[in-house]
Amino acid sequence: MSSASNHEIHVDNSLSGLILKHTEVPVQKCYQCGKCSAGCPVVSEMDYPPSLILRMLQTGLPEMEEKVLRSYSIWLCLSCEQCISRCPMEIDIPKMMDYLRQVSYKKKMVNPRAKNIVRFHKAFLDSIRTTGRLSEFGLTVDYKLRSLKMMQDLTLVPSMISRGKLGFIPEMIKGTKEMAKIFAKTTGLKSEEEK
Amino acid sequence: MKLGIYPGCSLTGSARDYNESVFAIAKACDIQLEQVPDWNCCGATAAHNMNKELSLSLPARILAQAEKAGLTDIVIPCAACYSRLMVTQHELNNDPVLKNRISEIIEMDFKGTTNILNVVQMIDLYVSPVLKEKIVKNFSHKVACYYGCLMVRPYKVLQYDQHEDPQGMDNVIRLLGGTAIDWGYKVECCGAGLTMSKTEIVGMLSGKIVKDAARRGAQAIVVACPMCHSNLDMRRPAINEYIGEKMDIPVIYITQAIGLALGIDEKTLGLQRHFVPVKMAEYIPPVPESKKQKAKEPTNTI
Amino acid sequence: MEQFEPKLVAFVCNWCTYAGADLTGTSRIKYATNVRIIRFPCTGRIDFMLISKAFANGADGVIVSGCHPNDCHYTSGNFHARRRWMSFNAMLTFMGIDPDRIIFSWVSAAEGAKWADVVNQSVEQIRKLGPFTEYQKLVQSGIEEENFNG
Amino acid sequence: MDNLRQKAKELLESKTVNLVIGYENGTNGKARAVFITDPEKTGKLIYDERCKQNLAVYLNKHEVKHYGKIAIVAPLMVMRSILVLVSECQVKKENIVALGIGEDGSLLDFPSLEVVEKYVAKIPLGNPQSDQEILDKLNAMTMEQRRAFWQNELERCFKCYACRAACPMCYCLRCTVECNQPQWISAPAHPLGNLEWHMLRTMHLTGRCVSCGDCGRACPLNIPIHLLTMQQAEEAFHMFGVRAGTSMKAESALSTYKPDDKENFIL
Amino acid sequence: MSRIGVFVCHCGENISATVDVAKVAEEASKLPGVVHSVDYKYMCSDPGQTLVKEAIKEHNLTGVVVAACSPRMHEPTFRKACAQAGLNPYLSEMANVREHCSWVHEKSEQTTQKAFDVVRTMVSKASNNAALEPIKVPVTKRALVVGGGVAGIQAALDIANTGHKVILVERSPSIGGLMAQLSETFPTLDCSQCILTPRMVEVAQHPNITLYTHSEVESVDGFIGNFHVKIRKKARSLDEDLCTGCGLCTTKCPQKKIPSEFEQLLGTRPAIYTPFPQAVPNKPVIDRDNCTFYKTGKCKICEIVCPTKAIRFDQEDTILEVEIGAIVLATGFDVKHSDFFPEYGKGKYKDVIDGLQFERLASASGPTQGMIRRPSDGQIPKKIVFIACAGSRDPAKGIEYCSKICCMYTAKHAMLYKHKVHDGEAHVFYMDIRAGGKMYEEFVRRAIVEDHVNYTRGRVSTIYELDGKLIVKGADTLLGAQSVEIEADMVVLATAGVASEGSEDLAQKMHVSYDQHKFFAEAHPKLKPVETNTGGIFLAGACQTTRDIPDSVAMASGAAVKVAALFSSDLLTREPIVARVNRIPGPSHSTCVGCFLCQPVCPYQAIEREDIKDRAGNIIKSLARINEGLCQGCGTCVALCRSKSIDLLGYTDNQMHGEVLSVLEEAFV
Repeated sequence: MSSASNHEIHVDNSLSGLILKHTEVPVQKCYQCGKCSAGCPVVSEMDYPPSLILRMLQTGLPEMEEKVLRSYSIWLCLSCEQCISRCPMEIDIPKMMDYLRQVSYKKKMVNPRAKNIVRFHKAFLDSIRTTGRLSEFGLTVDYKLRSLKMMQDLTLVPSMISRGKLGFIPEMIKGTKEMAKIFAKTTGLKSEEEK
Repeated sequence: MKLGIYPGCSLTGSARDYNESVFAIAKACDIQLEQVPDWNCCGATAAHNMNKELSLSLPARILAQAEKAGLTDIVIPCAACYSRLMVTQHELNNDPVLKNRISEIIEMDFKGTTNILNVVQMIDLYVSPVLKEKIVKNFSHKVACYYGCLMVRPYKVLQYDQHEDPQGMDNVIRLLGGTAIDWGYKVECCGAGLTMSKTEIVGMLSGKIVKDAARRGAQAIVVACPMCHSNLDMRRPAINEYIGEKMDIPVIYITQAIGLALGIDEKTLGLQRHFVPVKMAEYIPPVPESKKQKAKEPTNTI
Repeated sequence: MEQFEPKLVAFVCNWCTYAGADLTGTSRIKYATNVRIIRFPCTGRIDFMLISKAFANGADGVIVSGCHPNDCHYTSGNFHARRRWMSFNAMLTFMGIDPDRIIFSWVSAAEGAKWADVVNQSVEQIRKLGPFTEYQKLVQSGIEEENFNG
Repeated sequence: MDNLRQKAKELLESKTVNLVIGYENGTNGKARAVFITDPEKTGKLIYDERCKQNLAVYLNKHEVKHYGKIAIVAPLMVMRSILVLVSECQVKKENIVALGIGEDGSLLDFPSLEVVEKYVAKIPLGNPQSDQEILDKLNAMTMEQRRAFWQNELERCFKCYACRAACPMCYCLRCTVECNQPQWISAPAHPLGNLEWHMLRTMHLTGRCVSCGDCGRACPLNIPIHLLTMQQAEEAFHMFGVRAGTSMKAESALSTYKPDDKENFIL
Repeated sequence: MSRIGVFVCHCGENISATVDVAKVAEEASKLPGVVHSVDYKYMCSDPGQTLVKEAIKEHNLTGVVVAACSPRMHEPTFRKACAQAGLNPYLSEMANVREHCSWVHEKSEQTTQKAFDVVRTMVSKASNNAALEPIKVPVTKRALVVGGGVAGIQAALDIANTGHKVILVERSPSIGGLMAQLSETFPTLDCSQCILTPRMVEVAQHPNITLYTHSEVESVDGFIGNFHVKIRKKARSLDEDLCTGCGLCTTKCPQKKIPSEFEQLLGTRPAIYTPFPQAVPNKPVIDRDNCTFYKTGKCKICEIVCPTKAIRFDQEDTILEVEIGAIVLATGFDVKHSDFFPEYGKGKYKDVIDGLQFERLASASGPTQGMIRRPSDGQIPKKIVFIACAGSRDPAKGIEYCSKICCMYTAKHAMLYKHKVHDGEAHVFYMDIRAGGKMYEEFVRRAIVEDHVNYTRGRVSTIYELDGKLIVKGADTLLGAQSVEIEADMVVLATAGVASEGSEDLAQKMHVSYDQHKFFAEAHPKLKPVETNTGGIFLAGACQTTRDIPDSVAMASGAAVKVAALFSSDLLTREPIVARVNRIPGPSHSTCVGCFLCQPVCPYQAIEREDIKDRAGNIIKSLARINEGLCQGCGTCVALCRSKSIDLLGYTDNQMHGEVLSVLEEAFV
């Protein structure tokens, strides 16, 4: 009789399936009320509003999923959690976005307009990896170099210094070794000296 | 009264003023703040954008450090850090396997027993009660309290205040003898996550906030988050550009507001560090007993 | 040699199948004499051990019948019974006791003809299977042992 | 293992619990159950592959219950047993602290049984692989072969009821076999009585068995009776989509139903 | 040793044609425990029954088995006969040798054999039978209707018109319910009060209806046909017989600014008041929380002005006890209010109102005489936004189900607004439009096409106030979820319909089951929509799920017929076929281990938890206990109980086990 089983867990390899598996976010629950898009602070900048991203994922069509992974929206999401705090279906969109970003990054599908965002994140993480804390000065400079947006913000720097808001020498924590380990174990990234 | 504190990176840099004011009012209300030993960055938006385990490991290490140092209660002035650490503790306490995995990554035993407070919670618990007798001049200003995202969300995890219309800071302001206006952008996002990479967007988001506060006649925007502060204060050029006129409404930390009412001088509160000059400390005569009585009552106008 | 006449016991619920069987009678539809009906208030009341008892006492087959799903006089008795029989069937299959010895059916108070069919089919089915010796053997050896013990 | 001992110690010292049930080294290299009330004695605690017994069987023993709050070393099967016992009102959830043991033998820190539910929901449940393999073999046999197999196995049973004693779910004050009005199970150990007893046991555990296999291990004649209940556990899952010991709600397979349960044999 | 008499019936030729009845009788006489066995042409005839009666006396039988037709046919007949002869009726059994034997088999050895087997089986059952007392219940032919909304009114009138007495209990001071508050009704747009008030008057004047307003059901005991109900008549502070309803007191009362419940807090009322002009009964009530006299001990103006001296300040609640035969629950539903939605201002914006409030604004008798004016400043809103699904289909904060009526009344509201404010702009945010019903879809289309109501598919994320405008931030999901921002003057939330306050309490008092949303549960979703699983208690209207007026009225009439049917006979006999949990001396008290797996199995909530306490009062054991008033005797719990601690009278384990054994005894000679 077990052959007549109708409760086998079937493996869902669609992107929405993977999202469910890795983040427990139930994409299929969305009934397109649009409340998330209505409340999203950056929706005007997005190429696809959050609810549309969900719809695209629901279709399970490869071309749609690719569009999602290549979208600008997933990188624009600020994780401000406004959507989830109002979603009637409690679909944790920020969590989903985190996952989509990670996939998009791994698959090298990052939207060209989002390159700077990624650069910033990486600069940010590198800064922590080496010093354990964020050196805002280091970060600014590092990020400028990566993004080649030398001029932007540099106007700020002098006034920041005058207000003592930028420390030149990055604060080093004792546990830098531990930090390096943490990064190695989670991201596989090696910090300079280890290379 | 001893309390652990996790300042987070900004408070050592762009938010020195916040740090200073927190310690200043703590001192004034004899709260000893002890830093979490050898704390590291919480990873902020970057970490959980890029790597889940990393985004949990970094906060976990901080909490583990606190546990090791026997700090059962820690205050986290930075709303972003506060949210990250709360979320981490919540997620790990609800998934022992992940908890073990993370403990093994950070090579420390993480219990997840720390009692985490945001700055307003600290004020409610240890400052407000003693405020009455300590106020030397009423902070009699009309201000807009701005909470942003991470102090109230994800509300299921943080369980702090009414997430759509929080009152925590508003009540403190009322205690100080000021008025807190009701406005539309209390919990909207200022765009912190993109502050460097997408300045123009930040200009728009923060712009809307500043504009609404200003047009409702607020004399200042009161915040409890270094991200919000730097966006609303330091990013003022971008904001002005978005609005199309020069806004001079200052942005101060709730701790600075308290500091002023306690008569602490501006320098100690780091007010001189602001980009938008703060002109609030003009002398206000000490409140006569009768008025003071009133000032004591947090009159909820809504 | 004369053909084998199996013994069948039918456990039926009072509201649907028993009434259905009455209708078979009033409509004078004929069926095999091999079955003996025992009336229960509801299929939900039927203890699986009774089926074992029936076999142990010489039944070659058992019919269990009640209201169709959603027709239960007590709203859900037959649903619970269904789960019980699904599990019981699975167990018998696994223990190597041929579940075809038990015929489960839904017969409503209006299905007089169906009842006759169910009985006739069941009798044929059991007749093909022959006497339920596997089970009866157990009893035999049991009795011997008991004598031996006593 | 140190974490386990440490945690147990803390719990006893802080009086969070009054008793810790766990495993210790027994005679001739076997692991056995140990009951600890003294924080200093928590050093005895061990956990390794020898620790197979389902300790949950002690939870609703009167002697244990009167300790009130109890911590119990809980590998998966124990966690599931606890959930079943809570769902059947046999133990109070606020009285149990589960010292979870992960798949990899590491200590899982469960703040509450709700989190245990979450944990159990996450990991794939089923029978121990070795047992499942035997089950598959048996299921591949013909009806006749299976009958022969079980007849020959069950013949040897002499109704010592060790299986019943070992099972955490067999907690009835009066078991059906002790009923004599009517006599449901023929008392003497003869083939029919044995078959009836094992049918009864199997049916009573359908949808409640957590596949710990203790009944089989308890059998002095090594009759693989655990296969019966394990098979049913699988069937219950296939047919009804429920596994025992995954929820603290009273949702055992046979006390609930779905109007659209699918069967393929009712005329 | 039992002494059983067997009586084999020929049923004319019906049985004897194929069964050798004489042989059956003879064989039966040899059965253990049988002391008397005869066959007779017509057992059911008077002489036949006399045969039984005499035998009972003569052989002082302890059991009777009549082998004849189906028990479904004549079991009552022979049970009666036995009773007349002084033998407990439940000691008699029938062997069905006609429908199940003689009629379905040819004349043959086997047929006779089968007949005998059946007899033997029933003999065995009879010998295991126990004397049972039938639960005989006279039916009190008085109905109780709980709730005076349109459903309650309809049910009460229909029952009363069949000539039976009805007590109608309403918790507020007047009947009328939600319908009395509505302005117009969809899809016809006819005035709600115009069609309802005549019915209300009819109720008040009907000779068979006793009306208790400002009253609540205190407690309910008993069972079908015999409910004992306590009704709390809350003090009106008024002698209703003296009061003429002149209304002088209400006009003179110094307290005038009390928010009116009937006006959904949009209007005010005095402390002594009638909810609305057409109230039935038209007698005021004093709201003691707000009355100056009750607060300060001074005033008494109403007493002074009352021409008939009807005011009674010292009046107290009275408890009425009534015997009731059947109960109709018609407690209706409530709507969530705007303070329920944090993202919509949690009630702090005066101009964000709920649908019911809009009804009052639109009602000619309402606080604004039917002018649509916004509460904050009385301005006529030029731009109005209606938000559908406010709380409905929202598992996170509201309810997951669809409230069913909102789509229609939102369309109606938008229409009414457009009819009243011609230059106004009406926007509706919706998710789906559910307009299943006669002329419903057409109605919605009319709103969109003819009245130019602006429908946008999408939910509203948030509302905030700015310079006296309400900023509504929504999205248009049909335009790729692009955001829509509307500066509205007023917002109307079509808030979710939920079970009326106190439903859970009432359900527990009544022992009726309810769903997870606290709506009362019908006995069968399709075939028993107005029955509950508790005999004698029926459902009408929106207390079972949110309903519109036509559905509620139809359901009420249905319930009324059920009551009338129950009242059509004087006596209702309930079989004593009920389950029991065994009891034994302490310390174990019962073999029940209290696993309570039986509880979810019982369709009637008849299985209760009984805590056995020691002298100190701490619980030593929890056992299952069956409420025999509720148990219907299906026996599902019996078969489920692993420790065999439950048994079913009339179908005990012993009896069934015995039957199985004997049915197979040396059969087939």
